[in-house]
Amino acid sequence: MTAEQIIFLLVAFFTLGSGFMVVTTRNLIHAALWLIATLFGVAVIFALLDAGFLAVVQVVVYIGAIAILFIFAVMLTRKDMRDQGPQMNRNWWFGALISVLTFGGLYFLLQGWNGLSKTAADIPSGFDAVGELGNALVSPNAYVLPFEVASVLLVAALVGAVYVAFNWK
Amino acid sequence: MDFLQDPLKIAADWLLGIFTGWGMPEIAAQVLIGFLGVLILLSALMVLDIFLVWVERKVVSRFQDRIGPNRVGPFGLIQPLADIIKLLIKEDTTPEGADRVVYNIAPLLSMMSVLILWAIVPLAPTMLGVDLNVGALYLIAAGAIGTLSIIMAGWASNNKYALIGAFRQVAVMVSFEIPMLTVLLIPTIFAGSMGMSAITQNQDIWYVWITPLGALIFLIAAIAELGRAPFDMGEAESELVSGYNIEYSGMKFGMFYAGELLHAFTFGGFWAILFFGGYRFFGLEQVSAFLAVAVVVFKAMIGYWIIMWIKYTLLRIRIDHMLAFNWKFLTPLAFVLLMVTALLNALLADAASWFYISIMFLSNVLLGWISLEVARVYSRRQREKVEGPKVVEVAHH
Amino acid sequence: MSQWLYIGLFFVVGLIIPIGAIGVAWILGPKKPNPIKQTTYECGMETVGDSWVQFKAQYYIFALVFLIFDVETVFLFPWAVKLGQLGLFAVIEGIIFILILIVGLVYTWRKGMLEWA
Amino acid sequence: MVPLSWYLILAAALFSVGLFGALSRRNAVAILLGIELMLNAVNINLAAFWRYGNVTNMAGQVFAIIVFAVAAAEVAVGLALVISVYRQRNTVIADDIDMMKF
Repeated sequence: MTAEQIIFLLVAFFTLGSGFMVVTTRNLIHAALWLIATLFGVAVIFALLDAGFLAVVQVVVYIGAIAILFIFAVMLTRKDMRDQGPQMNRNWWFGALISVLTFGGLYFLLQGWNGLSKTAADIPSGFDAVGELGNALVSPNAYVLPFEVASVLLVAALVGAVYVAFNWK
Repeated sequence: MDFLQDPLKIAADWLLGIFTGWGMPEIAAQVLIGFLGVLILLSALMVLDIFLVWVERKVVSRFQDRIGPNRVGPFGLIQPLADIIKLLIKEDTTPEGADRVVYNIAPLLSMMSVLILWAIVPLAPTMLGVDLNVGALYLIAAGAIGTLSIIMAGWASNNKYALIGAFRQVAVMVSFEIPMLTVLLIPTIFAGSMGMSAITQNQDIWYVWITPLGALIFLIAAIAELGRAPFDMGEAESELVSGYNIEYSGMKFGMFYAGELLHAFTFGGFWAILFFGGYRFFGLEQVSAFLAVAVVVFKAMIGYWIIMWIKYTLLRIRIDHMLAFNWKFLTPLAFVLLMVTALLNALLADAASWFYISIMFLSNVLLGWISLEVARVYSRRQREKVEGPKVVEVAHH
Repeated sequence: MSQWLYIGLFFVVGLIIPIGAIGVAWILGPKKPNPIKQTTYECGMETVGDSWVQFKAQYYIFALVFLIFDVETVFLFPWAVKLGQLGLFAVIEGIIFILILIVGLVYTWRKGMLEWA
Repeated sequence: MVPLSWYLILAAALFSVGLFGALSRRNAVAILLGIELMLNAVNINLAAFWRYGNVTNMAGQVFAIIVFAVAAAEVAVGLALVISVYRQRNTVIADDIDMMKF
């Protein structure tokens, strides 16, 4: 077993463990903090995959913005709900069953696929992933449309969220 | 002269020889050397941090026409050591009802978020931790961890002041992150890379000459990110006592305090790297790596001094004004600046360099002037809307 | 990969240093807790009620606006890296992108969401 | 070298954990937390396929970035809905939110 594999396993167990805490912790703020731990684990996974840009964006966007928004939302909706009472709904066993089945099904599918033991080729030296990403995002015969549409999507989300949540006037 | 040029590599090779001589596998030796290097760098920073306490106290007392610490040691230089001994032997209390785990993790994250920034600081052409090609975003990512530590501290302390302070601080920090991100794009455009090393190498002409407005916006956003006056609403001591760190005592408080000082110094350094050429100073960096380090530390010190100067000169701004200033003035201005810079940069790609620089400089000055005029007209109209007696707002000291 | 190993080392050492400092303080410092010492600090006043203050919705709005702008600005970084080699067309694309963003900001402003209600 | 299967199994497991959270939690905010986990699992897959496929083809990373944008939009609107419901009904329990029923 190589050092990289050991690092991967440690990070994977950390990520999964904190992911499990996210869905089982009673205290919602703790759940949000565990979510941050999970997201950080995923960022390390991105770094292991040589996707440096994704790793940093994961921290900036998820930990810096989405998690903060979650914590604020929990605080905003918590006035009379002190995280008491059951945190799981009546059919939680059903959800557990479905998720176990999903994992089993995915695992089964992966077993039958022959590309699984593939190992990664080395990144060509001088390959600038961020620059390539920039090329791909603005090149008309690549992803310029998704790039602009993402901007529209986000503005639509902003307008919608502001309208839905805070339409006092 | 080799040692003067690249001391790190020579030291590392020397250590590698020793370690492998002991029968250590080469990979492990490399990791150990890296670990030692990081440990030495960060320990040196902590020592510098102790010195910064003295600098800060001395400078503020000169601003306020006092002498400052002068009893312990020459010029009071030993004073911060005495402070540290005090912090070390103080009792560390935890308030009842605190969320112990989160409460104890918060100061660690606060300090860590500052220390990890030094991974990407180019100290000399041959001396830098990691030449990360996503450096500019890494800067923001470390800031995100700092934001997180503040909200954790405020929430876990089980104290109203701490919670209010944390909310305010986080609202300000995240808001000013947008103009900061936007102006970070400008050196990225010029250098064609997000790496701090590439940005430094590309500054044959300091970027402050081609984007003075960007440098100014970065400084303002950095001060807000630091939570320093005039943007220190989060710890407004006249109403919130101390803000998010109110319940912390002893060394845990020391971590927040030292983190804040080192953070200010670090942002002074990043200001120098992004806009003032980093370690470059008339070819001095070519002579020796040690001179380059001296240059970058000197520039960072000047940046730190400017941040202090602003802190001890201006009054605290009310939180609604602060956020309005960001969202209604600084953010649109940063976006317009980014668009103008990108456009001019493309249009003048083939122009002579003196022409390019002067057009860039003039466009920045013009944009700054126009935005100030627009803000003046807008605020005059807003003021006319408010009828009745003139409202005088009193800022707290 | 090895780059990220060094970043990881910075994270580890960045944690070890404050843990060490706090640990030394924990060993050296006295430990004599009593109930008065551990009460919530409010400048000597006794705490009234719960520390759970009503959260002002305004903070949430700023966080929301921040989230959208954060993601959009991050999108622009790959664009900025390649801008020098891409020519005018790419610049126009980026400017359209930013203009769409500004529309969102103007909407929020017009709705009065940026006021401290 | 880590084989591709490890990443895919990790992603599948994370997806299942998120699915469990989304299906079983009562609190609407917690349901959104579960959905975030699922989106992250997808991103691991995208990044892994980028790395183990043809590296010069940036499709994997581009899609991962689009997923970031979608996640941000989802959180913004989702939490806005939760807050809106909370303002009207004073609850964030998903079972009690039944305004769409006649």
